Amino acid sequence: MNKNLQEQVIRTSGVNVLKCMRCGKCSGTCPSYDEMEYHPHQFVYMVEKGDIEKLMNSKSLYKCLTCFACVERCPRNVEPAKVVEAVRLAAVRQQGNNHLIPDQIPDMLDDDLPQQAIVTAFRKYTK
Amino acid sequence: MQVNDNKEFQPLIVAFCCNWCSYAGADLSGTNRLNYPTNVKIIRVPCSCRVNPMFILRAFQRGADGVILCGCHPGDCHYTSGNYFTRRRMTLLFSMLDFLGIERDRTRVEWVSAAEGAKFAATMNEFTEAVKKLGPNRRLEDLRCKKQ
Amino acid sequence: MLRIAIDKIDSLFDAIAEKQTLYIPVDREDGAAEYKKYESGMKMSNSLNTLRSAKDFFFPQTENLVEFKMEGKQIEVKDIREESEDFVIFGVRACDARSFSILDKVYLVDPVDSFYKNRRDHGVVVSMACTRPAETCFCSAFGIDPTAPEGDVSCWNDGSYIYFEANTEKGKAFVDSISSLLEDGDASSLENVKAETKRILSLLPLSNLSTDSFGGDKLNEYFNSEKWAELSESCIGCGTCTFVCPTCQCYDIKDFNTGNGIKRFRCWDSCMYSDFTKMAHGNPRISQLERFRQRFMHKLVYFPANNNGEFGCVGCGRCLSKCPISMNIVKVMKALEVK
Amino acid sequence: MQRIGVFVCHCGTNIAATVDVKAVAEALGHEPGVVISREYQYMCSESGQNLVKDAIKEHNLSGVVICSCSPRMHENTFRKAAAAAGLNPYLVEIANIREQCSWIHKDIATATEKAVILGRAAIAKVHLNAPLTAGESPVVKRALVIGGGIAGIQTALDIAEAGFEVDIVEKEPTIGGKMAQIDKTFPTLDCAACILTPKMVECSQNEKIHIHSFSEVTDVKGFVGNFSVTIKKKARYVDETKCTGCGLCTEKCPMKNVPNEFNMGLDNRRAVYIPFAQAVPKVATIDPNYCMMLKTGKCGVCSKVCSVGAIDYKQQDKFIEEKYGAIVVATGFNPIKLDKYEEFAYSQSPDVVTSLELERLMNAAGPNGGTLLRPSDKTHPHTIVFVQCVGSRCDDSKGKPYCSKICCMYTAKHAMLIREKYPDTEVYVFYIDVRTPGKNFDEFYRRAVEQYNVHYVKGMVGKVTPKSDGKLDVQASDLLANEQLHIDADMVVLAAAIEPDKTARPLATMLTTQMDTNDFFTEAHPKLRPVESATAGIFLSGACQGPKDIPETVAQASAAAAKAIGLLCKNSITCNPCVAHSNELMCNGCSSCEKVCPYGAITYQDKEFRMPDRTTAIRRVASVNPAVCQGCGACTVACPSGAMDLNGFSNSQIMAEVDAICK
Amino acid sequence: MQEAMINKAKQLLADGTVNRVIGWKKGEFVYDITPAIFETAEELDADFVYNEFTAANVSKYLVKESKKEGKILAFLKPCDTYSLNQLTKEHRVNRDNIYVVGIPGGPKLDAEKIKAKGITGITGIKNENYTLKIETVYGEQTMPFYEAISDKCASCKSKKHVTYDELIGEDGDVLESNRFDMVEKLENMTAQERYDFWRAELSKCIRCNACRNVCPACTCEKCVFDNPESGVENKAASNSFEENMFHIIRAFHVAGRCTDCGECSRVCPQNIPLHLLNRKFIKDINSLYGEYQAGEDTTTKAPLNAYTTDDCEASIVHERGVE
Repeated sequence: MNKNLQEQVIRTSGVNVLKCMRCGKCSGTCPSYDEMEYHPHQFVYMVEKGDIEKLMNSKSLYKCLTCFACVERCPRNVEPAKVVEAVRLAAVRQQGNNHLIPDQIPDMLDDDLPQQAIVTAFRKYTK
Repeated sequence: MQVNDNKEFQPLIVAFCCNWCSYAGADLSGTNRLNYPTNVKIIRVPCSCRVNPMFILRAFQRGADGVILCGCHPGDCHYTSGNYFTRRRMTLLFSMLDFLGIERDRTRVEWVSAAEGAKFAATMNEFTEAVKKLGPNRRLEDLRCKKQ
Repeated sequence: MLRIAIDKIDSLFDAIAEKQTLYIPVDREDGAAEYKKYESGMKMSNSLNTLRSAKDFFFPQTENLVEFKMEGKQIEVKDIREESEDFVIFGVRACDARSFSILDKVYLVDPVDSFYKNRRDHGVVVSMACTRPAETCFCSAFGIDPTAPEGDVSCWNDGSYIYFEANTEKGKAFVDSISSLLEDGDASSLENVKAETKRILSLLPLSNLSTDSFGGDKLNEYFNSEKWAELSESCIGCGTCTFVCPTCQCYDIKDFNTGNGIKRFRCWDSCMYSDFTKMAHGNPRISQLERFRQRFMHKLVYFPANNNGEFGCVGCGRCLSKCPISMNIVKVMKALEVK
Repeated sequence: MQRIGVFVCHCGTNIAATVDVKAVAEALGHEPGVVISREYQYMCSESGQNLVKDAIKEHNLSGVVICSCSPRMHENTFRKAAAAAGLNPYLVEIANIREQCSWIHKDIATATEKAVILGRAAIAKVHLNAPLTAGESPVVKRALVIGGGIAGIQTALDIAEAGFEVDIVEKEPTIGGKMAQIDKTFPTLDCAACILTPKMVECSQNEKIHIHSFSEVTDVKGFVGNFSVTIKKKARYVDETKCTGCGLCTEKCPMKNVPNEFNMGLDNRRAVYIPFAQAVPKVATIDPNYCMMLKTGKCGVCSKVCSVGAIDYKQQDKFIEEKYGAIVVATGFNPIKLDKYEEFAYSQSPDVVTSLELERLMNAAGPNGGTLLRPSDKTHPHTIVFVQCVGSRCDDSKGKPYCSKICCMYTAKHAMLIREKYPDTEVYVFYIDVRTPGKNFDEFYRRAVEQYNVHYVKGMVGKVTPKSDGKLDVQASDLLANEQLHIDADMVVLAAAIEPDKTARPLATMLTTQMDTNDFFTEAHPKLRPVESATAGIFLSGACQGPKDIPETVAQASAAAAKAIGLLCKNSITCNPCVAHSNELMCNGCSSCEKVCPYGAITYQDKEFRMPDRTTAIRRVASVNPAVCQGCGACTVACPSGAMDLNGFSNSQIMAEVDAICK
Repeated sequence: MQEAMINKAKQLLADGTVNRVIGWKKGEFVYDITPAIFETAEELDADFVYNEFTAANVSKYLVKESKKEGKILAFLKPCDTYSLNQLTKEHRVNRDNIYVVGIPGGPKLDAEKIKAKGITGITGIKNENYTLKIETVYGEQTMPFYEAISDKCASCKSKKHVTYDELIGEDGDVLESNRFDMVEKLENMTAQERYDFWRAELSKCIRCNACRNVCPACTCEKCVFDNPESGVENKAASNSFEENMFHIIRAFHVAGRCTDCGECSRVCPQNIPLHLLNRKFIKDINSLYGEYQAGEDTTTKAPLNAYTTDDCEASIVHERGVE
């Protein structure tokens, strides 16, 4: 387990993962559940355990839509989406790891995608 | 006032707590091990309405740097109406102290129920900090009572 | 006669204050005068008299006598007396100047009050002759000449100069110490000033007030007078008259528990107060009539009975202007007077 | 000179770990008036108490200071110990060095210093303590039970059984409460009505019990042993003494579309109604919100059909005042409103119901005569999903922070009953934890799983979406299988959290009892006095004190009854001697104290006094009735002359404490 | 007016309505007037006076006088009637034993204000068309009438008699007064300025108790400051704390009971504006708990003996005005 990373994630998310009572409502409510290797409740639980690297290396990070349904419905106000976002930030901040390269972009383009989204995604996923 | 050599100013805080809510709230913050500074010393009174303005001035005279009065939330008074009288009395008293140029932050009324151990500790932490910022009580001190 | 021009008085005050503490009467914002510790730039008041008398300098309203320190179960007694510093009171009027000799008769006779004596020994009284007496003045009734005030040093003001005359050894030493700033000059103009003041004195409404019928020999007669009931009826029992009075000398001794020890102090008491001379058995004077009577009997009868006929009043008139209900010694004297 | 004994408790390591108790005892031993200062492992233990008792006798102590836990915990213990050793119990003071010192501070040096200061304050106070003797006041031999559910019924029956008069005040037209709405009870599955209704009948027949149905408490005055309570008997527009409960009016009333609250609004009743067949009292009630006669003055059918002339459209609310020695609160609970949990589609689909609604749907006396049918289309449901913890165990902003306690068991009951009656119906229960502590409870739950094959899924339902085909899409997570489920359900049953009845809060104010932040009544001690409120003479019965199932409720109801009986048995009770008193020599008779006294304990008399000037004068002076005064001290501050003072918390005592603390 | 009052008193004495009269007795000078009790027509003729200097509020004397045998005639100015009502409310006087004749009030003059102009040796004062002609041993002096008006009359709150058995002259109205101006001015100062202001004022206090002893609201059988048992007893204003303590507690004890008669400031030998402390409480009470005038009637609960459930919290002090 990586204590520093854990602390960083907890601090940037502002979430108290210890409030989780493991009801799984976040995962029950998640629209991207089937796309994800690790599900929202696992994010919370693994951050609590300090198992951050696994999460950072998982594609699940980019499957979260940040729709905040889990935040809205969590009975304990744990806010799993913020945990996901914090892990994502931790991954993004790693030096030299560009998660999006310009060459990939043309394949992603379709008519409905707003240009702003591309710019944002590019800013977010590259270092 | 306690001043340790070269250490930061440690104010003396006198807290009057009603037996039924706030004193129990203070007990609860103890039961839950919620820290607040040793600067706070509690005096138990049956009801916040037992606190005579003279007691508050007395505390300042004898060396207190801040006085806080805690009672049941309005409407929850064990004696039905005690804290309503407290509220009027203390509003007027504090207003008068303010009128005489005494620092406002040296006095406070806070409603703390028996279930609000966390609030009690938080209030005491906050109040102690506020008084610390003001420094020692000079405007309502009695030099005769200073320890030489 | 030694004198200094009035416009140079500041330099005199500065010179005195350099060596010892100097108190002069100054005007307050509300128009009343009070003694203040002199600091450069202060202007001496021209008013007739200070609101509070000058007795505070020798007999302050409160003063600590002894201290008890407590540590656990141990008690330590501390003598806190200290030698007083030298000081000068400037501009004391004739009435207040006389009041010191009255206080002396109480505090400097055996047993000597060491606290009082300590201050008295270190204080120089510089008095100032009156030029504008007020309607409330009746010092003449007690044989005081406001144009010739007592004190260690007497001063006169003719409008241009202030003239000095030392009356005591202490006074001489004081005048010597400032002689470099004084000049010798003609004092003849003072005679006119004194004469004018005396003329005014004769016009004052209380100029004909007589003390003839008072003194120690008619004690029972006055004590049992029926007039007291009517005179005291409106007295509210406050201490104003006694606290503004230059000759009232009663005090109470009290203990103040500081939490760490006891400070035993004395403070002025007033015979008008309901707990005056209260003892274990209770109070010897149980009604306001008796307490009211005590004050005036003391000044007009008991004091002269014990002090060769000297009265315990100097006619400064402070009680006349300050009594909340305007009852005062003049009204009492007039009511009791045996014609 | 005082002879004070100081006893410092270690409380095991509770105090001793952060406070140097030996140093405290040593320091306090040097205080003026202290003749003995000791420390001991557990002062509250028998040997600890003996230490105090022996010291009192041996050193002829005039005062005792115990530095220990909160006075709210053991003040009485030590007072009793002192009394046993012949010292007036009010000469004992407690310095709270546990809850207010050792438990909140970490640094031994400063905590010890503070403990010494708190000890000094207590010593300073005890120096000025006066021996107090408690007075006595008579006990009215009658009890009031507020709430007529199973808790109130059981309490009333027990008190009546002991031979005391009891009044039940019930706000609904009938007693019975929530239990009357329940179909079967866990874990025995016996019929709720079968065990409740005989008790209701017993209540109505017991001559010691007087039921004020459709009534509310509007004012409470007085104190333990002598409460004076005003009861509002709401107008039911039917003369209770005449109505025979024949029910003809309830059949003839033309207003047919009034939601039937007894059936949770799942069917309708008339404007004049009897809530259910076994109602007690079995008397009709006219609902003024729907009755045409009361609203428009036109109709009068019920009056015409009533053969005994019981209908009285002119009836008014009636207030009666009664005296009681004891009051038992049994105001019960309600399921919470579910509007905050829209993800479960409760307001969108009639097929999403609460558990209490399910009870009615399955009840033989319910809207479907006991056949479980979907509310939307009255068809037989084949898949039913139960959702646990709806609104319970939440963060404060999201719902109730506590566990509602009964849901796990009643859900197991519902699942089991459905599986038994309709084996073709699949039942899913989504749970976070299954909590079944209780006799035969876990066995019951296991039976649901093992014998009835109920699908228990560890996980929570995230979303319920009504579909166009009338089914409900239940999206949930199965945490153990680590998968997200979608279930096509016919019905969804929500285990809604329970909360105290809304009438409890204003009642608590009237009774001057405490409530916690969730509006449950606070017991005098969570462990040692669980059925008493902190206000003497007020007892707590059932779910008003916290979530409870029926056996627990009945147990507490009987316990509360026992406590009330214990009080009513006494001819008089000992009063709190810490009451106000007026120094008549200083009293101005100005009436300030009287105006702030919440109990009306202060009266005035003209008395003849010898004045300081040795005359006599008639003066108006205050006097305090010590049986009525509760010792709040409001009067002591209202009194400008300081004539009014409070025993046990006198001006001089409090100032001595201030001085000692500020020293 | 004096004439009419003497005649009224004589008539009421003669017809047995009263056996005593409380009023004012002339002194040595024009201004040193003493409250006094008159029992005969002769005494009235000889000494009874009512003029610009009869400022003293005689209602407090009625605490004692109304307990004596027979009815007493009290001449009360409008402000004095408020005091009497308040005393009646607090059962301190026996109203049945008092025959109140309401008389027109001020403005009364303050001799101190004349003397403060440097005018001394006063032997007579005449009001001619609102100019004071002052005869002195130093010659005649003049000053505008309004400059000599006593403070208590300068901010008169009411010319209405709230209780009386009979009136001489017309009754007046409650006035819009400027009495809170100075309080407001202080409120708008900084805490340091307020502190300095009050330190300068209260340090003058010689603890003569004149303010307390003259106050119609201070009628305690024994004042806490005189009672060694009270723990706050003190005979001398030994230091700044004692000065504050005495005046804060005194103001607090009369809060909601003080009718704002202004006697405290009038009698203070040190000219401390003590009435400002009382007015601060009155202003606070008015603004926080609704307009209240002590002594206006004999039944309304005093604001400190009453409450509403939605009263403001004490923290309002932190939220308003200048820090």
